[in-house]
Amino acid sequence: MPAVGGGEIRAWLKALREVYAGNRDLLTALDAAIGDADHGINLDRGFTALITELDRNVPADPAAALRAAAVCLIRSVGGAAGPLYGTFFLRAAAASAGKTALEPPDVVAMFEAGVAGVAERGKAAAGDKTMLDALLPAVEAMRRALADGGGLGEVLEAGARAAEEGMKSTIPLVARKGRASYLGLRSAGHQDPGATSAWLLVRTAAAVWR
Amino acid sequence: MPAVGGGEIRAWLKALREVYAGNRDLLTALDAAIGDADHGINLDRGFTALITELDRNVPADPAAALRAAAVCLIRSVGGAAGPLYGTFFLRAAAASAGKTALEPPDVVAMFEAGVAGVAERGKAAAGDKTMLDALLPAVEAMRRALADGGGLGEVLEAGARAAEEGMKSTIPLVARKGRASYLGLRSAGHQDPGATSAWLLVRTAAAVWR
Amino acid sequence: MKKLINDPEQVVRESLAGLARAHADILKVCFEPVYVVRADAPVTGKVGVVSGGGSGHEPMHAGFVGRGMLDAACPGEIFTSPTPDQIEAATRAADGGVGVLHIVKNYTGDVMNFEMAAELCQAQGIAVRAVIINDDVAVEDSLYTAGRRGVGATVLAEKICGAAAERGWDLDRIEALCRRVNDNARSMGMALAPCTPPAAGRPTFELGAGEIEMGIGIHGEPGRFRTKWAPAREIAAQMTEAIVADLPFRAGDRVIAMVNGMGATPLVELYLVYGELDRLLETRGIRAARKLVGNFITSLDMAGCSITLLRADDEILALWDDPVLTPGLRWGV
Amino acid sequence: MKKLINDPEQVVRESLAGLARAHADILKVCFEPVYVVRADAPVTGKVGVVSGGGSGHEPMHAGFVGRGMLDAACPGEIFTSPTPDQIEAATRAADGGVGVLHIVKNYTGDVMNFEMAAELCQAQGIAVRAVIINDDVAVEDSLYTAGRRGVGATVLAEKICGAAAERGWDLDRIEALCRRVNDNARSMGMALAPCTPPAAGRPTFELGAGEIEMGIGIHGEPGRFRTKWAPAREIAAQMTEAIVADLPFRAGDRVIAMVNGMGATPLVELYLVYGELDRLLETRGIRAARKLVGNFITSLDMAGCSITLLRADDEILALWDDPVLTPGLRWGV
Ligand SMILES: Nc1ncnc2c1ncn2[C@@H]1O[C@H](COP(=O)(O)OP(=O)(O)O)[C@@H](O)[C@H]1O
Ligand SMILES: Nc1ncnc2c1ncn2[C@@H]1O[C@H](COP(=O)(O)OP(=O)(O)O)[C@@H](O)[C@H]1O
Ligand SMILES: [Mg+2]
Ligand SMILES: [Mg+2]
Ligand SMILES: [Mg+2]
Ligand SMILES: [Mg+2]
Repeated sequence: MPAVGGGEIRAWLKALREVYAGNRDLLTALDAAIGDADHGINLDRGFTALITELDRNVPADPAAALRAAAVCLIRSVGGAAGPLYGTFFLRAAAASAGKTALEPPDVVAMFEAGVAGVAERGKAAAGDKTMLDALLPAVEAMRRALADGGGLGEVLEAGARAAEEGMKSTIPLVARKGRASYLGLRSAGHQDPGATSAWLLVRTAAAVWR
Repeated sequence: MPAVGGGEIRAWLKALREVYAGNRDLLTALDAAIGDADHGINLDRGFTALITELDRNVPADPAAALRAAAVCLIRSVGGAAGPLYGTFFLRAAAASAGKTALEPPDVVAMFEAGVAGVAERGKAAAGDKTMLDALLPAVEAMRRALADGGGLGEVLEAGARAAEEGMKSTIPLVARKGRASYLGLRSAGHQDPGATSAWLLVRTAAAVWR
Repeated sequence: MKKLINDPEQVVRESLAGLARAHADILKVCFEPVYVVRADAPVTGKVGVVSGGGSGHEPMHAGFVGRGMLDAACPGEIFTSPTPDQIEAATRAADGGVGVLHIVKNYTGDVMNFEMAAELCQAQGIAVRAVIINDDVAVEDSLYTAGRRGVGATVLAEKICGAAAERGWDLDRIEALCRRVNDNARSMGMALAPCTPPAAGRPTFELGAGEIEMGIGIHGEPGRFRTKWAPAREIAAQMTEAIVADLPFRAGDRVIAMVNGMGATPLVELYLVYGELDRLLETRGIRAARKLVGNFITSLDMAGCSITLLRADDEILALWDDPVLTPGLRWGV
Repeated sequence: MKKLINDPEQVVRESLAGLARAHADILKVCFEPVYVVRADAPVTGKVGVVSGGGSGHEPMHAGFVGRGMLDAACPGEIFTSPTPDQIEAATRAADGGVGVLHIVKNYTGDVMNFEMAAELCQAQGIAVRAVIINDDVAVEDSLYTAGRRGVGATVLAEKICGAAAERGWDLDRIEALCRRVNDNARSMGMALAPCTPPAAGRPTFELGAGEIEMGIGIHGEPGRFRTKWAPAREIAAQMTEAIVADLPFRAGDRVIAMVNGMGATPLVELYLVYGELDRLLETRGIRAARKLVGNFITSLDMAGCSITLLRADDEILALWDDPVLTPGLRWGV
């Protein structure tokens, strides 16, 4: 695919809705182990609301679609994931402002901005056993793939692979942020639900925009 | 045995304590099916208290022992069984007043008086699926056995057999008194706990005084 | 069985000890025999209001002892009615010299024990009147049975008669008031899950994953029939229908409406049920003039709820609004 | 899963609808977005006190809206913190022109959503201060973690700050008071059985027949460690020891002592636990000057309890005794 326009962003968000609906129980079960058993439910509620919103008034350019996503998720997800993913899309929108279509470097910049927003909002760092453990390596890998002259497909594939590894890397970790941190050592041995939904976020972009 | 004195009454009451302790769970399970799962617990509590009492001050004659039982059971059993068995022993004591030892006719008179008391206190009739369905046939059979010239042993044996049949006869009955009556038709098919403890009352007398 | 207890045989006494420590300003607990009495009892010249029954229904009855409600309560063992000596002692402690009302739930055991106690008290010159509460529409009534159980109406009767006593009404008038409350009140309960009495150690009945019991009492007894789980809307409709049809409650009636939790049902569900009930009453032109939602007459850790409606006139509503200061019910002070 | 609900997705809204019908004299419920507000809000010239969080903890928070406590509450979905638009709307509705205090339990989600809402409100010229409640001694604190959870102290802070606002204190002083309450309060909770969120449909964790969870939070999370069931005496001693040692509470301290039920634990057990707690405090020379026993900050149908102690001075005790009129807490009126 040449570049990512408003239509592609909408396609990504709609695909995410399907993906989170399909993984609702998985994400909720992961959250039950070290959280409060609602992560999948929260995301499913949020993205379902988002799709209704997107169908009501179709945003033209990428920034508009991303901002619509941000506002809707902040309104409807709640919990920790709401402000975090909401901030992700808010920053992603800002980074894409004024562009009718995103070239590969713009796509990477969009993810970089979004992930930076998550880090600021949640004040978490790599290794805290959060969604950042999937998101940080993902943007890092995208940057590298882009530098190596990769096209959008390679760039996103690289990001998705890194996100998956980052997600798996949360299993042995002891949580230092979020609800899971209340479990102390007992949080080790479980995959972080947010890192899992974050991997799905990147992987779906790769799948939809290949 | 020739006649029933204060010692024999105490022996009966002590044996009853063992019997109800041993059947605590059975009686409670029967009560769980059509009542509130406490009949065995109630009787066990009452007769345990009674034995402590009897050991503290040993009543001389039958009436004194029976009255001590009445007062103690009324104090400690509670529920429906408390006033009912309490009244049984109160009336039994009255019927035995002034006698140092009870001859077979006196024993039958004692049971007759006690059972009449239960009927008055509870206002139940034969076939209501209560302890009376074991007690009424028991006194009836004792009377007959006595009339047929039976000794204490035969008289009590006859009473115990009739009580057992009466107890079994409660299984198909629909309860018209007590908690079980709240179940309506659902009370059918279960043996009445009070009829069961009443059968044990008579059977234990037969066993101890044979 | 996992419970916050020490010894199954000591639950009632140890819990009452905690009640006494938590509410020394309101009540006193006596142990030989066991009864709970207003801290300032007896109130001379005031009719005493006494109730009691098996424990396991908290806050009823001990939690309703205090100004404007009960002068004394006699808690029996779990689900086992109190004994005559307890009731007698409680009655004596509550007697302000102008008589005592016994509010008795209609259970064979309670009725017989209160009867025996009343005889003992009258023998000592204390004027005692007993009113039997029997508001449970789930039980068919008949001369040949033990009759209907006393359930939710007991809570309302204790509040309303307690207020009348506080106002200085005499025994005759309070007795008549209590009968009026009972005659105008109807209740029905249901269970999603049974309860586990500490001494028994196992649930009082088994319920399948998708089953509920309709028409349960408050002693862990099974109900009148077992049916499939249904949405709260349908369960509330079934109970309301049975209650309204029984009195019957009519358009224009004002009622005190209680949605009571059986012990293990969270408030979020009870308020949802109240919403359904209130809507159902509205469509029938019945007005919920006063509302009570929460755990008032429970069955240990049973999950489920009961609904009680009391047709109320101005006098009953005024008595309802009078100040009450007890551990379980408090307003106006 | 058997519950008194209609549709798992609608539980919160339908329950709030029932709350509104049951307490129209005290509060109003708005649905777009969802928040609960005092019937007479905004009270001009009075600081607004607002709290909120996931639902499933009833009566907290919506049940504490009313005179002398909260001006508004924003209930999120079950166990899910409310969203900024809800919090913003509630804050606007509670603003009497002299600022609004946000009482926020320390959960990442709650903190972030209240933060975003505060930014929105301040942009509109409403003075907002947030105090984070973090009283749970079961969680180790550290700069590198999310820190301690906010639990039982939230109830006490809402009552005490609500009273101060009613007295006309200004925002600075109420904010300082809220921090003082939080700094002097400690809590710990335990579970005998997990809870089942309606939307999830299954228990949030599994517990063996003889096992309990010590150090649980209020969202069905597992606790800090799992251990064998022990008598209430030992469980109460463990929790009290952890709480007292943490502040530490000292001989001569006066405290407000709360024994809180997690939702499915009967009052008979909670009072038994209170008795144990009161005895333990007595032996340490700590005086329970005020007591609260019941369900105040729950976790749906979880079985278990939590203990909260607040070291209180005369001022805090006086504010505690001030009149409060809410569905969940009421006295003095
Ligand atoms: N401070 C934080 N920074 C980044 N991510 C976080 C932070 N706190 C929690 N998360 C992520 O949020 C996820 C939980 O989201 P969710 O269950 O929807 O919210 P809640 O914990 O409020 O129920 C966690 O698995 C974790 O990945
Ligand atoms: N009116 C009555 N007359 C005679 N016996 C009765 C009556 N009511 C109940 N009973 C007997 O009492 C038994 C129940 O006793 P128990 O369980 O100790 O009391 P409760 O029903 O108060 O828990 C029943 O099985 C029945 O045999
Ligand atoms: Mg979660
Ligand atoms: Mg029984
Ligand atoms: Mg009983
Ligand atoms: Mg959550």
